[in-house]
Amino acid sequence: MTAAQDHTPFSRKEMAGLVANDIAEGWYVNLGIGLPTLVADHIPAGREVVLHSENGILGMGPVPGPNEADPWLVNAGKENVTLVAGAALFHHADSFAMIRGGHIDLCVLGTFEIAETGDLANWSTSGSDRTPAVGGAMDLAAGARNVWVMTTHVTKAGEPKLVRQCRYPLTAAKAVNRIYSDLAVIDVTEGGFVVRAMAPGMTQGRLQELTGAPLAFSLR
Amino acid sequence: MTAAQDHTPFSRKEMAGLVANDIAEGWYVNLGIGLPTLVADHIPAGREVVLHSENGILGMGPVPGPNEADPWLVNAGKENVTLVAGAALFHHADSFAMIRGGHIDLCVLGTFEIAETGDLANWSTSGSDRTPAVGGAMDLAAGARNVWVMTTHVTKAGEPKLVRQCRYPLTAAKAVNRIYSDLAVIDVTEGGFVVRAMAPGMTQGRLQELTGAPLAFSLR
Amino acid sequence: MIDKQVPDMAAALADISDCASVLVGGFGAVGQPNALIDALALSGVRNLTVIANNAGFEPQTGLGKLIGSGAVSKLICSFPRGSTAFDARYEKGEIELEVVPQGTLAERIRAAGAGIGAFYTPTGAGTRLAEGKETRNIGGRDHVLEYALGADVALIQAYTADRWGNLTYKGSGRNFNPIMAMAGRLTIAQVANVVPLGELDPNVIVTPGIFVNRVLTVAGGDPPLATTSASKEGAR
Amino acid sequence: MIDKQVPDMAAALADISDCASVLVGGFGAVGQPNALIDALALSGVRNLTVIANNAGFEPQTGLGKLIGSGAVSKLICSFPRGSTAFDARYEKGEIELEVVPQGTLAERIRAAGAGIGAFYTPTGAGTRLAEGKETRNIGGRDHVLEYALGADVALIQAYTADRWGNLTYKGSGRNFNPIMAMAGRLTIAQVANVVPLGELDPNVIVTPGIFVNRVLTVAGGDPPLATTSASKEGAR
Repeated sequence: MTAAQDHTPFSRKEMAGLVANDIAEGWYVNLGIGLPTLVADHIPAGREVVLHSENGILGMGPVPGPNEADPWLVNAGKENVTLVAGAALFHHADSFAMIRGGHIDLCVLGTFEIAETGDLANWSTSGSDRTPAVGGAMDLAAGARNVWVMTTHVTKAGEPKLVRQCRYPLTAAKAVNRIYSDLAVIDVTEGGFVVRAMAPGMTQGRLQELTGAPLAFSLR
Repeated sequence: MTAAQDHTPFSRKEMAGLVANDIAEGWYVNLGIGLPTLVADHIPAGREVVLHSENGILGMGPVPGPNEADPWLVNAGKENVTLVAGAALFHHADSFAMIRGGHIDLCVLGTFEIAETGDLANWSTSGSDRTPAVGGAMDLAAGARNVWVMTTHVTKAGEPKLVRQCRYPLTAAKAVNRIYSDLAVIDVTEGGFVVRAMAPGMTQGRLQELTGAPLAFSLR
Repeated sequence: MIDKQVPDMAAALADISDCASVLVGGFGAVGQPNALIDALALSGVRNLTVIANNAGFEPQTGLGKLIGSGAVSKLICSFPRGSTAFDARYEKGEIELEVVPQGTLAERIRAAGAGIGAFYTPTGAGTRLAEGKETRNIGGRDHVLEYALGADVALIQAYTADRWGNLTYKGSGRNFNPIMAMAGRLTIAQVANVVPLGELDPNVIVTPGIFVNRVLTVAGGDPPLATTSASKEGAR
Repeated sequence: MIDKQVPDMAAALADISDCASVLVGGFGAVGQPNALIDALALSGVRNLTVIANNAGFEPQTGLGKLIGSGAVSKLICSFPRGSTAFDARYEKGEIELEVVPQGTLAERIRAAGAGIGAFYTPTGAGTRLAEGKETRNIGGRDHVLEYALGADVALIQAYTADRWGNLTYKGSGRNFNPIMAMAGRLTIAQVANVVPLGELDPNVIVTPGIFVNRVLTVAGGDPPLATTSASKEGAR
């Protein structure tokens, strides 16, 4: 595969903007650590979306300015955050009741792999190379009404992250229903991956080459 | 059995006083509807005992005076009540977490029958004569650290309520550890009923006649 | 803008259909959303399964009225006594009854709201109410397997709300309401007043708005003063 | 008079023995009872099983210090990364690790406090963390059987207490603390201040005193300001 750079991948900000634009007003949304956190800054002005943090916050606001931080208030990434008007605080069992009970409309996560069945593998890359650590990923993937993934389309080594079957240990089976990669927006359907949008200059053929499972195309 | 009235049963107030006197400072106590409710009025002055009501109150106070009732505050018997300093309010799942989780030191209940094994039958007298209704009795009997029963020693028909085996449907097995009847105070031990105190004028022989299971005596 | 307030009762009760399962909050007269229940009784829906602690009390309002109207074909509760409306229907075999220990009822409702499929509880083990149910010995004690109990609709009463549906309660008014709010696929809250967003302290909100779909303000709504005869039948 | 306040650290930590299981509250630096943990690390107890969300962060305080001291032989947590003290012990095989999904961890702790022996959760079904566990299909979904997880001791942090042990929290400081308070056979709370009985509004108490055995006031105690690099490894 001698990849001519004939396309322009979505930037991280563009990916965040694409995700943010698809979030409906009134949704309760949990944004995972890392790339998904960026989504918060791109929610269209005037659209009320309520951000959930699994350590007991609904109505999380932006990162505080210098000297404005409350040391008693952190998000799931352990950063100091703020609250918006309408926020509520609660304990961990209540917080995961929201997640597991299907009350969170959307969770946006990063990933290692996604299978065409929606299987998600985002917590461990192998059995023994590193201390295992799962955090809230399994609860979020199993519990949220919608699970969207933000990811580079391929690994740093150029291997596809979208595959027929995950090689890495699963976080949850049949969990993901949409993928925002740096190359495309892809729905995960009963029939497999369906491409809804592509990065500028990307072709169907090239995208298929970079993907480890068959793609259908239904561009919007 | 031509019962000479050679003894004076404990009055309801005396029974309540006996129970109240055995409640240790600092105990969290749930008092059942009816006779057990009287116990609250007999807790010795200066002894702090925290009363629990399964509808979401810890730190329940006495019945309010005329024109002082808060219509939003009722106990498990649906009477208006008050709160004491230090009271806390919570919902039903948290309230029964206290009960089921073994945090309530003592529950005082009425009963139809108690077996020498501690089996309690206090919610239904038969299978079909009346609408079944259990309320919180099974949770309290299964969950409280100590379950004490306040009862007349015999039924209105003169039948013993303390028996070898309950005929009525069980509320909980092996639940009761002490009985305050109008004739005696009786511990329920691994070895069966052990009498600790008797009403004035009561004899061991007469008490045994009025009881449907063997009694041991270890008067205090 | 998120605004869960509805303008009137018709909007509050929209989409409740025949055969719906309905969680109804309240313990005694406190926390019973009587305005919602009374309107539901007049709405003509039928064959409801109602999940509540009691079967109502007075026949002219609340659950007593709903049951009296013939709208309820099944009741799941812990203590159905004290309701003449229920007694009349039950004696004629017109209403099915499932009696559940009060704490198990609360926990089953919470489980539904929390996404817990089922749980093991020591409550009821070895009793008639556990007949036919799976049991398991855990830590030396028999436990009964009980399943989550959610519903299509939850009718609850709170005291103060904001437009996001955040709720606080008054007195003993929480009882089943916060857990029913979690367990209803459509949760409708009757409240005494609504305050501007941000006025409720995040530390004192009991039911976060995520569990609430509609908020209807009903002026007044204080429960009646309760009787004070402790030994009165129908209690609990 | 009920007074759960203890005068000093020795009284707070009395009766914690070798091989005890210890629940430790906190998420990030918030709500971690560092004064209690640090003193426990110096107390000489050994072979502790610690149940917490993380494995601590800085090696010189809190869980990092406790683990570094060699007092902990087993850790049950959801995310042990970001702790050099833990990494060093774990690589040498000196500490056993059980990884539990964060929501399952919270629910197992709550179950212990609530007298629920075990429960079925969809979390983890079909994953490596469910290997060897019983599963059951409920409502068309696979659920994993998870058991209650209580402990001999719970070390928690709250913000304000009264002499009955009623507690309120600050910011995101609740996290695991209220459920751990329920699940500890001996629950010890580090608090920033104590107010006279009756000063805490019954509506805003988060942990009723029934769940608390000892209250130790530790002046100050604000967590350090957290870093703000969202992609920092060790988060979650």
